[in-house]
Amino acid sequence: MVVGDISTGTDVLVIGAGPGGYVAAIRAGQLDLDVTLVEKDAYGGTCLNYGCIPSKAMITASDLAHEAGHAEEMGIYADPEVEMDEMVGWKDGVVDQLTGGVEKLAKANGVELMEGRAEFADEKKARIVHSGGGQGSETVEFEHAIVSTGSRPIQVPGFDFGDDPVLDSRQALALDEVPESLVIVGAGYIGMELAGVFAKLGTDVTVVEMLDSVLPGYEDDLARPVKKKAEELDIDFHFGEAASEWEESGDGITVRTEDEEGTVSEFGAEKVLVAVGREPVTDTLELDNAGVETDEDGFIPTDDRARTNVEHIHAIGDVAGEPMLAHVASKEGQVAAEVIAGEPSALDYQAVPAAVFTDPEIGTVGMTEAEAEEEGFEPVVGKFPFNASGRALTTGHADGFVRIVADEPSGFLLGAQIVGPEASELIAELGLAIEMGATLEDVAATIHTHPTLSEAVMEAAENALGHAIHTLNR
Amino acid sequence: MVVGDISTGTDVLVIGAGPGGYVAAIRAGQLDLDVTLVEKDAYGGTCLNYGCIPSKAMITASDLAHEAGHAEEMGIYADPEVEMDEMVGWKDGVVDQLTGGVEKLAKANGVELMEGRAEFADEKKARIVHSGGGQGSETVEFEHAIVSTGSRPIQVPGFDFGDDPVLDSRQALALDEVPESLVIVGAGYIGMELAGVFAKLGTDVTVVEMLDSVLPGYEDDLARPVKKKAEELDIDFHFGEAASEWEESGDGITVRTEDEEGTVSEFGAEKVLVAVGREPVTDTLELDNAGVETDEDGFIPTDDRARTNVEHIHAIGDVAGEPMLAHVASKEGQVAAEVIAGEPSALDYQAVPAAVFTDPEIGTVGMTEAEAEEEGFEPVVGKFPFNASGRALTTGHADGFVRIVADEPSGFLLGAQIVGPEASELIAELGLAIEMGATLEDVAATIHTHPTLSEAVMEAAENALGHAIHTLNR
Amino acid sequence: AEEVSTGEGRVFAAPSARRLARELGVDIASVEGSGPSGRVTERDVRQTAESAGTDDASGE
Ligand SMILES: Cc1cc2nc3c(=O)[nH]c(=O)nc-3n(C[C@H](O)[C@H](O)[C@H](O)COP(=O)(O)OP(=O)(O)OC[C@H]3O[C@@H](n4cnc5c(N)ncnc54)[C@H](O)[C@@H]3O)c2cc1C
Ligand SMILES: Cc1cc2nc3c(=O)[nH]c(=O)nc-3n(C[C@H](O)[C@H](O)[C@H](O)COP(=O)(O)OP(=O)(O)OC[C@H]3O[C@@H](n4cnc5c(N)ncnc54)[C@H](O)[C@@H]3O)c2cc1C
Repeated sequence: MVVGDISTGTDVLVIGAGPGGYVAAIRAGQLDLDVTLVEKDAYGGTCLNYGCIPSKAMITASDLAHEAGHAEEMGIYADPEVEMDEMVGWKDGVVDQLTGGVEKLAKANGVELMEGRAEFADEKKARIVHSGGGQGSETVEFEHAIVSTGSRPIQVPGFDFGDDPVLDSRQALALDEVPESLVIVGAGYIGMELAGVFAKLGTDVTVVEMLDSVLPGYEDDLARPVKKKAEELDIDFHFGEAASEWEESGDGITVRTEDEEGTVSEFGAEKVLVAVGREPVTDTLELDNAGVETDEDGFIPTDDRARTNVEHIHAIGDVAGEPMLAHVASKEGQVAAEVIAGEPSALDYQAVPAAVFTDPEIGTVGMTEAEAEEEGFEPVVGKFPFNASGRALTTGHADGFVRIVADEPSGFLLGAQIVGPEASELIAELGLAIEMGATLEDVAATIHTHPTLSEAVMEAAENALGHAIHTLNR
Repeated sequence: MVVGDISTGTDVLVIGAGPGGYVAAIRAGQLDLDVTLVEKDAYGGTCLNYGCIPSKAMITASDLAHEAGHAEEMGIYADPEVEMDEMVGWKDGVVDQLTGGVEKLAKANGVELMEGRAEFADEKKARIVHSGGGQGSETVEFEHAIVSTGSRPIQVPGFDFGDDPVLDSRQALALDEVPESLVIVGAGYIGMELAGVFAKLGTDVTVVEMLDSVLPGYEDDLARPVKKKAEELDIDFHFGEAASEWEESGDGITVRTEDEEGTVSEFGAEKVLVAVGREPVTDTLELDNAGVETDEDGFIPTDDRARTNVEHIHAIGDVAGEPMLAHVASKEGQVAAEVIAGEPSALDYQAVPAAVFTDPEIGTVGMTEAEAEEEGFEPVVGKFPFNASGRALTTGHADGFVRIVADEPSGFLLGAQIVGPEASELIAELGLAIEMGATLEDVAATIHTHPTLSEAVMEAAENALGHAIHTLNR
Repeated sequence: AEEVSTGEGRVFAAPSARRLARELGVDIASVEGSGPSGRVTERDVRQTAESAGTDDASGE
């Protein structure tokens, strides 16, 4: 390596290799664009290294350990021992396999990979700053840039992620030992997914949430089965309380909270996990030098072609705003690459599916009944409970339901909400139905395999039409 | 009860309360027809009582017991004990809940339930013969009849299901104890599902199959991961051999087989399960008296309105021919009821999904590549391996793939084959896609939640189009 | 074709039809749908493009 400045040129410079950036780069490579992908930390970004993948791996493993110890009802008697370091090691192996795959796929599609932090020099130039002293920086001239710098956890005043007992989700997913007790600040999806993991591994979990319910933003009846199961796992909830500070006490810590009236409560624990949300990363790349604007929340506003206010600079993924989801980042990445290649692509999706991998899972897509009304539709709703599903009963997991929201006059599907087993997978069919402009009749008339959970989707559609077989029609 | 003959009348007489008959009856009730459902044994038929549901319940339970004992890789150490009678008791509880539900739903939809065996007296009249001596029979006059008498296991000469060590699938699903060793005759889906159950519970399993592979009828590459896993479970396979006889020996039995050249082999075991296929039940109901014809295989031929050669008598489900699947029976039942009610219904589905609940599962719908070619399409195929799926890796089950078959010029989906985790659920989206006349582009463009197995469906469609992100495109 | 914005609100048309509309420079919201409940098909999009006389309306 030469110390000093080297200068190269590229059609497309992609900054950040999360599920937004690496997908954009691969797609650009497939479209024969000359593309450079810069990453300052780890290929795969938050999602593969510290987020989606590690959390889902730990959910699988903790579920198995828990279920095996609680299946007396099925005549199974076991008392599983968990070696946390080995479990985390297994998770790391999964992550390595996937991030290694990303690197290989990027190269195979002709993507130039660069390690370092990119910062804009001007509208058409960026410096790549290598970490570790002594290494010089490179300058890359680009025709187009795609900003995919992602997001980071929001820090609560008084809770510094640098302090040992204060964990962000990334640190919580890399512990050597199962903590005896844990306070989790925030009952959003990340907090609730991790609350389940630790409770199932035997940790004494307390969840503190400023708002008044678990999974704020989700409809009450979707959140209810999740709260019920969490309570069965002895998770303790405190709503309407904000975490204010912590201090060491004995061989653990005390976390202090305050409610609206200023009443202070204290919770003892070994560690505290703060999961109150994520904020866009826009301070790593000198956006101003390129003239790219951000909004009051720090996100980069974009249009339906994923373009920022600067026409040849795109922004995708978490940094481009809500919903902050990996699959939205990837979709935006694909579209950005295709738009740059001159294809007639756009962000024209009708509905974004989302999943929460709690126990039970939640899957949603499109509009709720209330949203459909607001949009001027005349919604009709069909519902099917999993306790009437043969397949659900045979899996031992029959809490929850499938709900479909449609426009009554036309029959068009508008949205769906699922809470229950495999909700994250079942929502896929409904996502396709909505994108296709399918009607209730289309879904109801489609043969679904017996015995499967997907039959509940068909029956919910039939229920909306007034003729479900396995549940009573109102 | 009066001893002697009572006579009643009904619009629709449904004979047999399996997933064909009870669904037909409920649907007829919803359509305000006066309907009577006769069952000689148990509501829910083979499927709920002895087939689909019991097998899937035992698969769940044996999977859990097995997985818990084999998760050292995840840092989970357990040595589960199984109480077979409790496991079977749990399974029976699931069955009871579902069959109880069927009875309630039938009544709630105005269906008249009758216990007994129905036999035709003539084209418009049937006798209901009650079991247990002394009870008289009833005569029911009907406008329309729906024959849904189902199927029974085929008996192999020399293996009488009445003999204690010879089991049919029903008896195998109701054992008190885990047998030490078991010979299974037949590597079809029922044989292979049960081979997995017993091997996972610790039984020494030998499978004998006349043809030359597991799951005959399924493409080689779908069957291969199932065979591989079975071999890891130490299941012993013998292909090209037909079971010829058995005899007691020591405290077990010896099963003898013969290959094409007449070479005899012997296998010792505690019991032998015969699962070589099922045959239609047409000998319980004096079909001749109504003039209803059967074909050379004993099935009742029907048209696209599920009508037999006698216009006002329908036949549905297993007794009406292949594919003998519960969801086909139910669909035919719905259509029969709607046709009788004068609705413009017909069996106009484009593709029938099917699942095999082996480890890993198989899900199929519509045409294979070879079938598409035969039909005159120009098939293009897209494939995505689960070992490139983040979600699959996080579940610890990443064997298998999703394959989509489409017509290249038009892009229309024609079929799909999946082997791998949750294949039975994933196939649902592809079934809807085929029914909707979706193209590869439609499936590829639909956002799928990350991380889910359903992303593999999207990527397989992208692969067929030459631009999958997470696998190389040929 | 000129760039058409995807606009606001639900569109009842398959992704392939929506993409075709952009390719042909047709605003899909203005297309009369002939499918069930007025679903817009690829054919509807092509017809709209042709009757509007868009340059590459006959394009594949
Ligand atoms: C615990 C947890 C669980 C989650 N679970 C899910 C889930 O199940 N499903 C889901 O959809 N989402 C989930 N998410 C959210 C998901 O991780 C994000 O939506 C997704 O990672 C966003 O992708 P991105 O490409 O926009 O950004 P990121 O994945 O954050 O990647 C951005 C990358 O840019 C790099 N970078 C930043 N600045 C620079 C620079 N100047 N130069 C070079 N590189 C730079 C960063 O190092 C990083 O690697 C989860 C998040 C967490 C924390
Ligand atoms: C072990 C096993 C596993 C299976 N797994 C699956 C699976 O996962 N998925 C799937 O789709 N299929 C599965 N099947 C097949 C499925 O069970 C059948 O396709 C389904 O039951 C057919 O439904 P049916 O209504 O036609 O008949 P049946 O369910 O066989 O019901 C017929 C009913 O008619 C009654 N009957 C017969 N004659 C008379 C008479 N004269 N009067 C009154 N009543 C009468 C019988 O008692 C019976 O209750 C499985 C089968 C077995 C054995």
